Amino acid sequence: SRCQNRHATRRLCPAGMNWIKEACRCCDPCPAGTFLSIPCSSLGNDSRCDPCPTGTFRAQPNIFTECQACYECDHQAFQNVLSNCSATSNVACGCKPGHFRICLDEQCSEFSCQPCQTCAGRLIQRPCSETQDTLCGSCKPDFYSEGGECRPCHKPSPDACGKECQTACGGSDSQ
Amino acid sequence: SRCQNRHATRRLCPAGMNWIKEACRCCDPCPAGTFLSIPCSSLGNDSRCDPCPTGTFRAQPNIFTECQACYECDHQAFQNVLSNCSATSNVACGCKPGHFRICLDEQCSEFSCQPCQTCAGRLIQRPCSETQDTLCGSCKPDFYSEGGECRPCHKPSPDACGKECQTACGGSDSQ
Amino acid sequence: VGKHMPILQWEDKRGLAFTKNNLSYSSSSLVIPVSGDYYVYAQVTFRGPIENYSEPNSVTEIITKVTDSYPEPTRLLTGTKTLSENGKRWFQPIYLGAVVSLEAGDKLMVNVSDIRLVDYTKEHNTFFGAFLL
Amino acid sequence: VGKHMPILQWEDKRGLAFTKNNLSYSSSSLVIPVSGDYYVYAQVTFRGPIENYSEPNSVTEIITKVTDSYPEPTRLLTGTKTLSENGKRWFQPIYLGAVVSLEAGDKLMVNVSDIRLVDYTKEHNTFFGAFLL
Amino acid sequence: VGKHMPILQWEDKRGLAFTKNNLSYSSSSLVIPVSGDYYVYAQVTFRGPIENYSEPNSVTEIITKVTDSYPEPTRLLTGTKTLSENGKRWFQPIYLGAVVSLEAGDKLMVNVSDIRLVDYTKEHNTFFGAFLL
Repeated sequence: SRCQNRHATRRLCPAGMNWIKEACRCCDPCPAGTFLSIPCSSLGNDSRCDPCPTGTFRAQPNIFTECQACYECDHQAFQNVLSNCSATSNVACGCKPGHFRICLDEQCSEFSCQPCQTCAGRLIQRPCSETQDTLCGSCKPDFYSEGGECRPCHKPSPDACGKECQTACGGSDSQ
Repeated sequence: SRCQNRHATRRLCPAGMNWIKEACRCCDPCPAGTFLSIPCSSLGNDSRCDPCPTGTFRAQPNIFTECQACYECDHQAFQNVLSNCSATSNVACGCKPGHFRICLDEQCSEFSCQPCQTCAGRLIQRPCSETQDTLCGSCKPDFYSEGGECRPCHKPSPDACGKECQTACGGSDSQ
Repeated sequence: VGKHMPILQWEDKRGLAFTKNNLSYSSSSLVIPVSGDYYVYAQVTFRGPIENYSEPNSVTEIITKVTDSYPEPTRLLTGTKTLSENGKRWFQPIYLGAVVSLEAGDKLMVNVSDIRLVDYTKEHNTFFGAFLL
Repeated sequence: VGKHMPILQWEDKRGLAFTKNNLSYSSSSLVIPVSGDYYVYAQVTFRGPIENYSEPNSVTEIITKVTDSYPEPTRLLTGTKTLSENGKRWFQPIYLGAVVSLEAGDKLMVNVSDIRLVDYTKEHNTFFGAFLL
Repeated sequence: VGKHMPILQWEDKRGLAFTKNNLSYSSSSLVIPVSGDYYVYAQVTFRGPIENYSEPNSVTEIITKVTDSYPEPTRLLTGTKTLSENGKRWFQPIYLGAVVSLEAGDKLMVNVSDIRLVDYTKEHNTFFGAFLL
């Protein structure tokens, strides 16, 4: 086109506009959620922008001839969708209920969903969240600690009620 | 050649024959064990088929210009040849005597040869086969079970002949 | 031969995917328009663990060629990797690429040992292509 | 997106390295001179353990494209491998390669999950390139 | 340098193997007919355990160039992977590929850390090639 043969270098466009070599002039980019289907012409008509087909998106104004393919959430690996892919944003994935996220690297570009700890017989100090496992506290009332586990008082382990069990369960068999 | 410029589409050939574009007609394929060295001509003479060179094979009638390379058995990994590669069939590999096959995936496209269990002091319930390890049974006569192993009666373990040993070895020291 | 192994399906239009120069994609295969030597390549990222699935001990990726005139597919390129994962999250990419002689009408496809282990979530993790030299 | 990940810098003149046909290298990127389809490839060899660094559980290599007219880089190819090393010396090469459509002025770069784990010691262990089809 | 490492020998005619455009194969090397830039690639699949062989802790593949006028081979591409196998059956493919500038008469070869660990059983597991850009 014209500007090719005059070896016009890529002239700097005003902010928010882009150099379109087919038109040899600066034109408005296509808004987010669309892509450049027909570039603006040197005769003055604007670019034609078409919406991103389903399964693709453009988060920013652009002069691309295609949109980006959406990611998918890894359902078989206990991920679920936090927000669906839209014309202007990629899918956002999290972990299914009862799971929390462990990042594989600092940027968390990949992560795994691990099952949350169940604080059997313990108080929950901090519930499981998207990014952290449950934090279990001390034994629940009517439970006593033995071998790192919390056992219910009314069902003491076979070798009867040791010191720990007595302090926690108030010594007499029935409460 | 002629049929290219008449844009002859790939005409469907009668069963068992193949379209040969050089000849622009349907010709008989080369039989298994051979490959197409000179295609049939439009003037009517047939394809020339040459036998697969050693180390190659063709299991089916074909119009290929070369034969498939035979696999080789992994001798260093305890494999041996069940049947040699022939002009019409690939090599078939199995496991050396005293080894059985463990498939790496469902299709068993790769497998390893593991040494068969030796049922020391035990009866062989099912001998080692190409696809299964030996199945060891209970202790042999004159052997008694101790700590999951079968020990010979006449050489009882240091702490003399326990309960198990007596029942199996008939109680008295010498038979 | 690869044919028992599941065949991957591919996106051929959206995002980074495209076909041109008459190389077309149909029913899971790249269809070769012109006879010649092609550089054929594919990467499959495998990942696990996945729900109700015992740990696999290997993953395999195969690029196969199917020719109308021959009843059996031909294995062109194979990548097999054994795994010793321990229940933790794992990723294993396998890249294959080489020059192969192809005839017009030949179909190229990618087989895998287990389709459930393939990371299908991002187009830049798993891809397949070919170009005429 | 890759842009948070550190960008590798490359030698483009000495040893086996070279640029030609107007494909130039500047500020960590290969600059595309002519629009077209390019085969883009890179291998990064990762290695460890390294001083005062807890064992990483994965390494990632990404080839990204930056276009002047667009504020976000586009991930073209990604290779992620989980590691289960046990304090012993380890090496893990990741090779990536594929055909991508590029515009004149596009910039290609290689991002990695952790630059300290990259084996920069030998030019034949870690390399990056592209050629127009 | 690579020359101490054993050199692989290759099938160049039967099955999928072929040479053309004067690129010839002789005494374990691809001989370059015309100076220029070539995309050179090779995959070696390593496997074990093998008879009376203690567990290797790594495998290495190197593509080297030998030039008549220079006494030492030049390492072009290297792939090294450490292994932590535990006596069980293992497979480890290493793929290498890149553009290198070669002179007419240069010879390309593939060296490996241990030839006994190379899977020689199937042509689609281990392969080597080059093409002029």
